[in-house]
This record gives sequence, C-alpha cells and structure tokens, in this order.
Amino acid sequence: MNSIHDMGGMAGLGAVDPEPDEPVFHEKWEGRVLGLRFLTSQWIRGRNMGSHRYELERIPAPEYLRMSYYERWFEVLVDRLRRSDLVTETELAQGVADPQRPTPELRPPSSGDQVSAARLDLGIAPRFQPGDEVRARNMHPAGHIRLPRYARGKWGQVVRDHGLFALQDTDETGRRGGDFPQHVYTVRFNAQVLWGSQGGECDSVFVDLWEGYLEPV
Amino acid sequence: MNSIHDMGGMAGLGAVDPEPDEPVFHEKWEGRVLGLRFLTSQWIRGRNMGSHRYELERIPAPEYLRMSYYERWFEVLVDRLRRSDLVTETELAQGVADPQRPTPELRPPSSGDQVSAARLDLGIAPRFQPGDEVRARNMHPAGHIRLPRYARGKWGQVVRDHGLFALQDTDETGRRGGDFPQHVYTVRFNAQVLWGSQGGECDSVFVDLWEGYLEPV
Amino acid sequence: MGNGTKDAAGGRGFMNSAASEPTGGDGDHHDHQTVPSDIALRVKALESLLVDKKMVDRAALDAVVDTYETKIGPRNGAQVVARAWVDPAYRMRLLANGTEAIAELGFGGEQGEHMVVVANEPKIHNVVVCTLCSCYPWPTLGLPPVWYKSAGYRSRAVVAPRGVLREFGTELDDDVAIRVWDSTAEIRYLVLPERPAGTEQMTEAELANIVTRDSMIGVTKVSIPTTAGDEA
Amino acid sequence: MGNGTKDAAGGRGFMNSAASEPTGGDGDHHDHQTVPSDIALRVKALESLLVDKKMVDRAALDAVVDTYETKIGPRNGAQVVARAWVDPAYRMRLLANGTEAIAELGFGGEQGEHMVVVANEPKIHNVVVCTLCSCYPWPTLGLPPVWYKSAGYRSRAVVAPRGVLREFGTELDDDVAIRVWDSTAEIRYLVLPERPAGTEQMTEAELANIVTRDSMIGVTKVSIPTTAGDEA
Repeated sequence: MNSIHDMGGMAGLGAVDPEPDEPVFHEKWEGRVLGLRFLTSQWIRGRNMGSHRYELERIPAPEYLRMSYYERWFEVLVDRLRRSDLVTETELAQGVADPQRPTPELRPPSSGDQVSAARLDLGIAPRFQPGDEVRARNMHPAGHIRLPRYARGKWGQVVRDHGLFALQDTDETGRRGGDFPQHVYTVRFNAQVLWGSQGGECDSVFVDLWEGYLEPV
Repeated sequence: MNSIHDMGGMAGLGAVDPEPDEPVFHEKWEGRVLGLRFLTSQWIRGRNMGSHRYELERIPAPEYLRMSYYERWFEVLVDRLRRSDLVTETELAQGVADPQRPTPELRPPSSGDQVSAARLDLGIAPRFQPGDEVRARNMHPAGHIRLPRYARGKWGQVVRDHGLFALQDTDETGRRGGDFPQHVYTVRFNAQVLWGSQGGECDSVFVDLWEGYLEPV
Repeated sequence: MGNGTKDAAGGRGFMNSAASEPTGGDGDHHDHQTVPSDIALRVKALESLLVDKKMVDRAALDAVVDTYETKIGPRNGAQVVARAWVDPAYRMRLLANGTEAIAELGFGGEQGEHMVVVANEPKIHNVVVCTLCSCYPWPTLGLPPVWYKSAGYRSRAVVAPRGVLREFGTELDDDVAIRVWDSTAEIRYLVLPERPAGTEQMTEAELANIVTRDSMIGVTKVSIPTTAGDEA
Repeated sequence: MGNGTKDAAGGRGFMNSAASEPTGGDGDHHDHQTVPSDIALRVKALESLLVDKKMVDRAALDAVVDTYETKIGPRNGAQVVARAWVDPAYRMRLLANGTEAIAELGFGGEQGEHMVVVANEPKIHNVVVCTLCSCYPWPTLGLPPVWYKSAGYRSRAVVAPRGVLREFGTELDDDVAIRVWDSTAEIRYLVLPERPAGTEQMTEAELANIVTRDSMIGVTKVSIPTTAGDEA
C-alpha cells in the first residue's frame, strides 16, 4: 500500500528536532497504550483481525502525519477490539463492561492473524547467495508489504542471508493467506542507484527484503 | 523536490468525491485570490522571486493536504509580496498602504523570475524522435522539477515532440539560472512498467517530459 | 482538535474513509469547508492594500473574476466537441492541431496555449490528470472542479484509473485500453468523447448541450440525458 | 483552525520550517503536544473497561509500563558497546552474532530477537532508520525517542543522511562512506560506535557511561563529555 507511511526519500515532512533528556513516555497514557497493546494481543488473536501494521498504514495521510506514534497505536487498538466484538461502542464510552454481554474467551490462532516474527527452521534452500546481484521488484499491491517504494525496481547486491521468516504481506483487507516462509536478505543499494546524483557516491542503503521481492539481475 | 505534491501513485490521500453543480468559486475570496495572483504578477516580476510552483511545493505535507487550492495560492502570494518588499507585515494586517513607504515600481524581468510557458522558436534539433525508446532519469534534486517520481527510472516510448520550451526547473532556492530551452516530448509508459502487475495490461500513462529528463535506452 | 478522529459514535471516522477504493462520501468532502474562517478577511485586507497602493485596479480585478465565473467554462469545450462530431474535417484539424482548431471557435489564452485533443474510441478511453499540480485547459473547460484538484484524484488517476472511473459511474470493458495523460509540462489536454448512439438527428447546438465537463476530462462518457426525452 | 498557518507576526510560519535542511526548531517540535486533550480520558476508559472485563490485569499492565520506563533502555546497549571496546573476543562474537553476544549480557526479548551489530570505522559510518514504521532494538536501546519516529527522520535519513547527521552536530569527512540500515523486516540494528581517543585509561563501567543512545542509532559519535574532566 503506497500510503504516506512509506516515506523514505520524501521532503517536506518536518524537522528531525531531537529533545534533550527526553522521557520514555511524555504522558502517562502513552505507557498505558503500550501495555494495553501487549496485553490484549492474546485476545485479538484468533479473531481474524489481520495485521496491526496494515491498520496503521490505512490511516489517511493527513491524520497519520498529525497523530503521534502512541495515538496511532491507540486508535488502531480500539478499532481492532471493536471490530473483533471484544468491546462495544457503549462499553468504550462508559469504561465499564456491559453485564448483558458474555465474557470474552481466548481463542487459538487463526490464519488471518498477525504472524510471528520468529526465524523458521524449515530447511528451504535460499534462491540467492551473498554477492549475488538482484533487482527489487516493482510492485504496488493494495495490501501491506515491506518493500519500500524507493527501492522498487532498483538493483543491489545481497550481503547476508538471515534465514527463513514468514512473509508479513497482507491482502487488501489486511489478512494473510498463510506463512509463506521465505529467506530474508540484507540487500545493499548504492545511494546513487537509489537517488541519482543526489545520493552520496560512497554511501549505501541496506534494506532487509524477503526473497519474493527480489529477482536475479 | 520529493514533496507530497508529487503524489501520483500514492494511496490514502482521500476520496475523489465530485460535487454536483459545483460553483466556479465556493466563496467570494477564492475568485479574488485568482484575480490578485494574475494582477500582481507584473509587480512580482523583476524581483527575483523565483517560481510560484516551487513555493507551493515547499508547503509542508500536513499543511499542503489540509489547505484548499486557493488557500495555497493565497499563502504563497502573500509570502512573495512580502519577501519582495512590495508589502509589509503591518500593511497586510491593516489593509492600507503605509504613507511612509515609496510607491512600488514595475521592473523589467530578471533571470530569477518565473519563466514563460511559451513555445520557443530557436532551431535546436531534437535528440529524440517519435518511436524512440527512452528511460526517464532517476533524479531527486532539491529544487522544482517536472518529472514525477513514479516515472523516474522507467522506460517508455516517445510519441510526440512538442518543440522547444524553457525548462521550468529551479535550484533549491526556487530560482532558475536561465531558460535552458529543451524539446518537450510526450512519453508513453506502459502501466505495468510503472506499477507492475497492479497496472492494467493494456493501459498507459502519457507524461510530458523535457529532453534532459530522458536518456536513450 | 480531534474532530477528525472521531465520528458521531466516538469511533474512528477516518478508518471508514481509508478504504483504497472509496465509493461514498463522508459528508465533509469539499476541502474549502475546512478553510480557516479568517481567510476571507485576510484576502479582503490584501485586496484593499494592493488597491490602496495602486498596484491593482479593482475594476480589472472584478473583470478577471467575472471572466472566469461567467465567460470561460466547459460550454466552450462542449462547442468544440459538438463541432468535431458533426464536421469530420474539423475533427481531423482538431486532432492534428488542437490549439489552432480550438481557436477557430474563438477560444484560447491562458492555460490553453498548447492544446492537444485526444479522441476516445470504442477500445480506447482517455483520461486527464495533473499529478504534480492541477493543470487544466482553462479556455475550453474553465477553472477545474475541486475533485480534479483533490489529492485523491491526483494520486490515484495514474495508478488506478479504472477504479477512479468506477467512482464516476464509468464502467469500462476489460479490453478497453485506458490512456492517462499527466499534464506535467505546458501542454494541456482535452478529451474528445465518443458521440453517443441515438444522437444522429441532433443539431450541433443540441449536441453541445449534452457534452459534460467530466466527459472532456475523461472520467465519464457522454450520454443522452433521460430528461431530454426519447425523440432522438 | 489556522493556527498552523500563521506565526506571531501573522505570517506563514510553515514557510520557514519548510526548508529542505531545517537546522533549528520552531518551538512546537514534539508531536505529542498536538494530541487531542481527550485521549488521556479515552485511554483511561479503555483500560478500565478491559480490567472490568478481566481481559487485562492492572498489575500486569503496571509491570509492563514499569519495565519500559525503568528497566529497558540505552544503558543496556551502552554496556554491550563498552564490553566490545574492552574485549576484542567479545567484539568479534558481537559482530558475528549480535543476538547471542547481547544475550551474554542478559539482554534480549521483544524487538531484539534478531540483532545485527554494525561497527563504525574511520571511513565507515553506520546509521539506523525504519522508513516504513519505527522499528528499533528495544532490549538494548529501550523505546525509541520521538525524533526517531518522526516523519522528518524516517523520510530523510535514507536520502540525505549527511544532512540529517549534520543536524545532530555530526560532521563527517567527504570520504567517509555512510551506510544506512533500513529495518524493513525482523532484523534490528545496533551501531557499535568507535571508541574515542583518550579513553585508554577508562574502565568498562566508565566507558559505558559515555556511550549515548544517539551514538548507537548512529546519528552521533561517542565523545568524552567535557564535564568528565581531562584526567584521561
């Protein structure tokens, strides 16, 4: 999904502006959102809610740019809890459980859930070796992918094979159709391949890419 | 400049949402902004104010997306009038001329001005002919250019030579260093070259590109 | 603050409007409605100042506004299209040199200096956009509508033209090739729509009346309005 | 409305902040400040609701917040760096298998399952970003600072790393190659900064004290704080 989240290489998105002695959380609610996200994940599991990242990317650009990091997390969390019928609008407004509604139950994982980020030990041979020249595919699907726009269609060199990982891509509804384990490679792109003469001659950008994003040169 | 203005191919930027029986101007001030822009251009000329389009593109993304078309025009117009010292902050706030200040004078065009869009009759031979395969250069300069991100690095076919036009590109301050007349070509890009399998098999996008944006395949 | 994030029920209105192919409105669709209320006052102050400085003549300003509000608009382009439909020689001149052929009908000037007219055919559909800005052929179509200037149209017309056309009610067969024209330079584009069947008896003036602005941008086809009766 | 468009003088504040290489702040730099004031109440209501439903245990929630607020942070990563500086064998293990070597010091877990450590050298400078999101090695660096999550950093670090580093006061010679690591998959990156000259006499614990978070992201180098005296 070519949303504003895929912002590598853009201009006009504001200053970097580091804050001296920045606290971990600027306001108490930010920490609570972090904790609530962690502690509710077992409940959202098994309810076919798809990918959290996908939902973040669906936030329209003006909202995405206005909202803080934890605000985005909170809005997506509320949305997922509501769509999975774990909470209702009325309950959210009142902050208390509706006694008429049954207590939610934990469920086993479903195929539409967010996938684990664990390395998989499946013995699938890699298609590429370190040193291979590859080209990132030019793909613009409507779902979540992890191939940034700025690298699409560009050639680079495989520098490392990290082993097998489940593909995090989703369809246009945020769901995954399976694990699709693929090797993940670090691919080195010369900065001038990516940015023309605007890039530094000796500079590089290293991007971690699933095998299916790559084709041999 | 890779600002949000270069939005071809992005998602999440809102609905299209046509309005039935839409008036030419929704509010009276919109028409006044249009007229003021036209009637002040002779005054801004000769004051090295550079490109109006460049200034529009410098509006940070959250503001750009929030503002309406005429609001962007107005803010850029005010900024240019003020920076060229034709009006002052105090005058803007009060809506009356400061009697202490001299009456502005019209000036002859300067090299830093916005350039004319007229076709030039200079007898410079074209580098490309209709039918030639070309590749759009991968360039990411900090100034204004007219080569959209989605076409950079992609190959297409020249379908028409429109003749010579002054290059509208600016440097990173919005200024131009001269006319740099170049042939402008319509280049046809296959939609799948641009968007992979997301593009329609028989569809094309035609983009008008100055010669310097192109290299032979 | 925060109005944009909650709908009437306290939920996230923006998640509903975030679908990749929005088909309906959300009730707050015209971006001029979000303009700060003080802009009208600021524009008025600027106008007064520039008139006071004798940089702008108010009568000239009124004339510019009046021109774009009442004299220049899509009825001009509709005359061009109707002429091309009834006069094959004109159609040929129009497609060969748009600027000159349009000037034959008296239209030209700012944002129409370099016109190219592209003709729809049974298996070719043209649509015009300006992804970088909002360039538009003013002499033939007037000033662009808000939707043409919207980020939604500018971003999606080049990558998902079929989906965008569907939102305008325009369903194209799968074997129709879509040609999107991105007005990145000084050339401005006008779509010559197909003449609909059943209009054989109509006069040039009647034909001009059924040509819509949207059909000359390429987001719709021309059809015979149902209110026009069935006599044709 | 409209506050974003006018500075104190009634002008366009945003034009000043729109420079391609902003060097200063504009006084409203931390995006949490623009959060709707009701979000604290909405989060509180959600927490109460989930506790009431017995979906969330408040003590467990407190523990999560406490962990990230007080136990996990860049002091962890600083220990890793200091160890690598004093122990060449550890440094080799760290660069060969970051996850295992970091686990030797007791650090690991969420967002640190697949660690790669990249070493700065006199002519190689590494910097880490996550353009698509804000991925970050939590077990060694804690939660990311606001600037790391900012659109400004995410958008510019890959295309203009030298300019971004300059804003952090980091000037690199032209012949230093910059390596930007975009954390697009499950691997998380930690930069091993160069040990500054003049620290030969410092203990491992003293060295850990001078290693900053920003140096392990790669936007700064490690230097000896002037307040630490000149005894070294």
